[in-house]
Amino acid sequence: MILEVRDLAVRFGGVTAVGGVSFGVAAGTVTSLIGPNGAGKTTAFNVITGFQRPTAGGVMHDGTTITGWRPHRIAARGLVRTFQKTSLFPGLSVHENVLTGLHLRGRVGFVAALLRRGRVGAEERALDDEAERVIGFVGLGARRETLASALPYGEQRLLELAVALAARPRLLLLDEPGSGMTISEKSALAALIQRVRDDGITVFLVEHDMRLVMGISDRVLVLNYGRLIADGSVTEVQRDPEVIRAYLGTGATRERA
Amino acid sequence: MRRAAVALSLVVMVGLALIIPGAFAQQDPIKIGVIQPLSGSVAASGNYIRMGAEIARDWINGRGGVLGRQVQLLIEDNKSDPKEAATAAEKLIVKDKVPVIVGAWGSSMTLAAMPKLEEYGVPMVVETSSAASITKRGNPWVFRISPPSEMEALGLERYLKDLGVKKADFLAVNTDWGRGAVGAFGDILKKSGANVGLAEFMEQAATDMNAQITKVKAGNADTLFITTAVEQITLVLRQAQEQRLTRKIVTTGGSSAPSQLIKQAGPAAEGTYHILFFLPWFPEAMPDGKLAKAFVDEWNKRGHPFDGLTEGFRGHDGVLTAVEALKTAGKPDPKAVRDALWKVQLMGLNGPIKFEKDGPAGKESGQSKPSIFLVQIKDGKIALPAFAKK
Amino acid sequence: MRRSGSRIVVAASLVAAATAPAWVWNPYHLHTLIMAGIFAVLALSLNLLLGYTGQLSLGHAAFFGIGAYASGLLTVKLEWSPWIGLVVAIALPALAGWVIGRLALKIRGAYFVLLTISFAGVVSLVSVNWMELTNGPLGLPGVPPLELALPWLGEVSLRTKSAYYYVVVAAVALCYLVCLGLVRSRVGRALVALRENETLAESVGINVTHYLVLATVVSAAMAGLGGGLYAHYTRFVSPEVFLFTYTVTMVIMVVAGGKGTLAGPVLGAVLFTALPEVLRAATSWQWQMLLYGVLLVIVLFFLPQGIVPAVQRRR
Amino acid sequence: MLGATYSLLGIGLTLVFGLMNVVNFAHGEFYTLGAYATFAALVLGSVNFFLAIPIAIVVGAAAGALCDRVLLRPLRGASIDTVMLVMIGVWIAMQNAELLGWGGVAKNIPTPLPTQPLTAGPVSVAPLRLFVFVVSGLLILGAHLVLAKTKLGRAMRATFQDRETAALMGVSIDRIHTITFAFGAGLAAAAGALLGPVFLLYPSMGDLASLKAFSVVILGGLGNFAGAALGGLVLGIAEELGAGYISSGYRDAVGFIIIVVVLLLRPAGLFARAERVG
Repeated sequence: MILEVRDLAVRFGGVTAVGGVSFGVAAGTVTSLIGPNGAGKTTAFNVITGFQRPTAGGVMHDGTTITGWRPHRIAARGLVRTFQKTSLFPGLSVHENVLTGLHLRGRVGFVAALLRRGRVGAEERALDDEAERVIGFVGLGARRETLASALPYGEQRLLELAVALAARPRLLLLDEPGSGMTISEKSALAALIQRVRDDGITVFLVEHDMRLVMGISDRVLVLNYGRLIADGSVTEVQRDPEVIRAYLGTGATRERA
Repeated sequence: MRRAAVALSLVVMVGLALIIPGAFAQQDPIKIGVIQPLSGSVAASGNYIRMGAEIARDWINGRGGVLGRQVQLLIEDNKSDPKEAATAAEKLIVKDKVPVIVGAWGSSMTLAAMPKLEEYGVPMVVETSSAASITKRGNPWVFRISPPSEMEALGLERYLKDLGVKKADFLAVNTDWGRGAVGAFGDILKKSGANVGLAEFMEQAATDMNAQITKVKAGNADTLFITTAVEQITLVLRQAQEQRLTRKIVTTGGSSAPSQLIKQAGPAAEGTYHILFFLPWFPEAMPDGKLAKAFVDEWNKRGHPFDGLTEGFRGHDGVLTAVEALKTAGKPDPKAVRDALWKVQLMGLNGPIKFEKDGPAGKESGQSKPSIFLVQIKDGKIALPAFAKK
Repeated sequence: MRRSGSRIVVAASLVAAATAPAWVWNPYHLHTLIMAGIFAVLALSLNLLLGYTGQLSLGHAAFFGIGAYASGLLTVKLEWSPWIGLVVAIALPALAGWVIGRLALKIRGAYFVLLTISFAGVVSLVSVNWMELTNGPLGLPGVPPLELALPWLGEVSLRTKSAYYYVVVAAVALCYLVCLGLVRSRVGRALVALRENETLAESVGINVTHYLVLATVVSAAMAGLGGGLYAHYTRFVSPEVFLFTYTVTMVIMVVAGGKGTLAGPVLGAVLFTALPEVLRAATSWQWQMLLYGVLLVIVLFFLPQGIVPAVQRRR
Repeated sequence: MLGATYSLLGIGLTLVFGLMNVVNFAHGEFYTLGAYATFAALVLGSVNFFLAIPIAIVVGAAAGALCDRVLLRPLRGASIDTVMLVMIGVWIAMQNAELLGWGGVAKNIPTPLPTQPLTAGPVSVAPLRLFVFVVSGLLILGAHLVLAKTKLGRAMRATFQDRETAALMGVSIDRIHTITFAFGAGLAAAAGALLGPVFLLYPSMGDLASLKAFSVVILGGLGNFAGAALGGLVLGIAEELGAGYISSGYRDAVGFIIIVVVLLLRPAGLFARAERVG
């Protein structure tokens, strides 16, 4: 298990967003976390990546407890996420976005930036090459100089993925990467996620699109009202009566996400 | 290339803007620089002084100017900011080549302009500033006609007994001027056997002085000395009346414009004493009664506010002093004017102006000894207290 | 091709800047240029925060003033060498910047603005009221000029305008290079990431606190250098150095010049130091500040991004 | 006493910020404008004192509407710093225009109210101050009612909550912005009209008012109406106490220190309820 979550609970005032959930994510897999709206999926992501403190419970990464760590430290361990709402550096070009994502791969600090121009130059060239590679990987090569805010929506989501990949994740947490994408964009995304996994990066996914989830997941976790109601392979979960009930019960509102 | 063109044109514009005005320097009239706060927190006073200076200029020009040439005042705004005062001095000296400057109102502004005087060797007639340090610093280009607080306090000394001051509190604006006055008057009081109570300060822009007045009220002094601009005195008097503070009140600094106080503070100003350097109500009581009368008439004729006279006279005296020095020097040359300033002996609106040496030996500044007057507001009118009549 | 055009302009302005004392025969104009240089340092400093990390400090006059007072007090009261004064004028504001940076951990946007305004307000009141230390409103006259002891030339006083001009130009160049070094590296990208999207920055491993504090410290240190240069140039320090107008002037220079660019603040500093002097020459005092305000509105109205980005866009 | 006028100033500023995301540095100038308008109506137009105050409010609101229409509307969508700087330009221009128009000499607004203080036991209050306090209180109440009860107020609150949704619901954002700005400017002018007779009129009088308004707004939380109203009172009282017990020279520091402390402990303002996260 690359990631283990134990008895995780998050409450806002009187509202329970996540109520005592435990699960693990196995290295080298694509694991999906699904569930109706308000089930606590994004909250779980926020806790894992350090953006939210849990009320109780803990998160372990490779055997180290990372509960309550600040997000940048968690990122430095290789847990990198994307966000539900498109989150980019809007005023920067695609290339600059990815370069910024490469932050953790550089070493140059304040002093070196001022005094050791030679080293900075060498590092910058290496980072440039790496950025080029990542941009190519997600297929945005033609958009290198375009401002992030000027990209069409689908490509913005790809760029988010590129920025996250640039941070050299070992575990990539994707929060609804396919939302708002066209069907063809989604199938390209599915292929891309599988290529990411083939590169040895574990993928942990929150997604509403069942076709996407069922097509690429090795394992599926189902959350409802802050509780884990199912955990298993795609086929196991699809047959689970409680899952079916949860989805039928809230099916009407689901599409609004 | 268009980027380059735009950038280049900007640079050219700035360059031209800097150079062109300098190219049209005229030779004809004799220029005198005037640096005053014409905007910002103390703009009112600065503008009165400008008005007084303009009257002096017009009179002098009406009499045929000086050295056969007309006098031109180059008026610069120091925006009540020392940096601007220094820049204005630099501009007047270097660009306009004035042989003498009148300025720069506040002490911090004068102090900031002073290094420029030394750098280029141009004298300045200081008309308002009261900080002792101005003439003690060893800047031989400074000639002050306004009294430092010490001198003003000395002037009051002879009235202390008649005023019946046994213990006094101070309420002063938190500036070089207010701080200086509290120190100087406190020393004189102690010297003459009176006690010094509280020293409270207020920010220049403050409008609500109730807290300070409450503190004063809690004490047991019989007199309150107030040092600040007339606007703030008005507020203090009004708020003191609201709090029913009963104290003998003496304002210092000479710019408290009692007639303005009567208008704006009404009964709250009744009975208060004011140290002044010019009495527009009694021009005939001034050292040069005829001159004073003429000045007051001219001031009124121009429609300037009467209340400004207690300040405006300084502009007149400053310009008059500068012109007298120019006349003695015989040429508009800064060094000659400086030497001539030492020989100046004239009767201004305030009284005789003659510079004595002050400051470290060899680098003395000039300090004239101004006359000091005391008035009281009585029955809604300005009166000379019986003991202060000559 | 276009690049070479802009390079020519840059090179020409550099040559012009380097030789200015030779052809600017009027010391008043040189004085204006020196003030422009000091303000260029300040504008570069503010730009680091405002333009790169996106945090607006409206208390920047505090760092400037602390620098001026630090150097002024050490040289006047303790008679230390002005050079040591200048070093302290950099170090002390840097320390203050560190404190502000740490305090501002969770504070952003308008709240950061107000925190910095308040900081400046408190420092300014201390300068007025702590008579024993600062002389209060009397100010500190007689700040010594910078002197340079060269082994083969003996003591060189930098009292003359042209000499001081070079000191200031060197300071501007230094600050420019510091900014350039930061901006063109991983550090600069981290700062920009703060401005663009702080949450995303954290999620890719950028230590937001570290970079915010770093930017505040460097920015404060530069502003302090500007303050020290100012103190030894005007040779007089008074509480007016904390006036809000100084901060406003810096912001005008940065935003009108083009925030987030390196040339913008410098160009802004030159233009907006020259503008009041141009107005001084062009109109009587009554109209100067009124026109200044109106011109400011007009510039922003037509070039809301600032001059330099507008010029860049058109190339 | 002064707290109530601080509240008036703060409410105007906080509304403009909350709704329009504009940091209005010219706020104090509308205060100055209100004071001078009262003076003009009273002394030059020989209008009754009690009529002069509403006139001043109308003048302030009209100037505010004009300012929004001409300067702010075209800049909608520009960055907050740019807009802020434009307002700084307006501030400088307005202040110097006032200097040009009225001269730097302080002016006094005469009032028909008696100057002798009213006494009730140990407490004595000047009638003018009581008048200022009561009218300010009424204006605050009025502003609250406008926001809470009228259709316009609902539209303003909807815009504050969610601009896009409000626009979808048929609210004209441009119109709401103009009205909000005019509303804020009118309240500032009212404060000026009320404090003018207490203090004196001079062109730079707005600077201090702006400072107080900002302190109030930060105390109450940016964009928080009730917070600004309470914040004004708290600041007024804190200043009195601060000046009474600490050195009077540090009086204005009290406001700053409160700001710093509040920012550090409760960045959302003293009276903000804890925000729900998530």
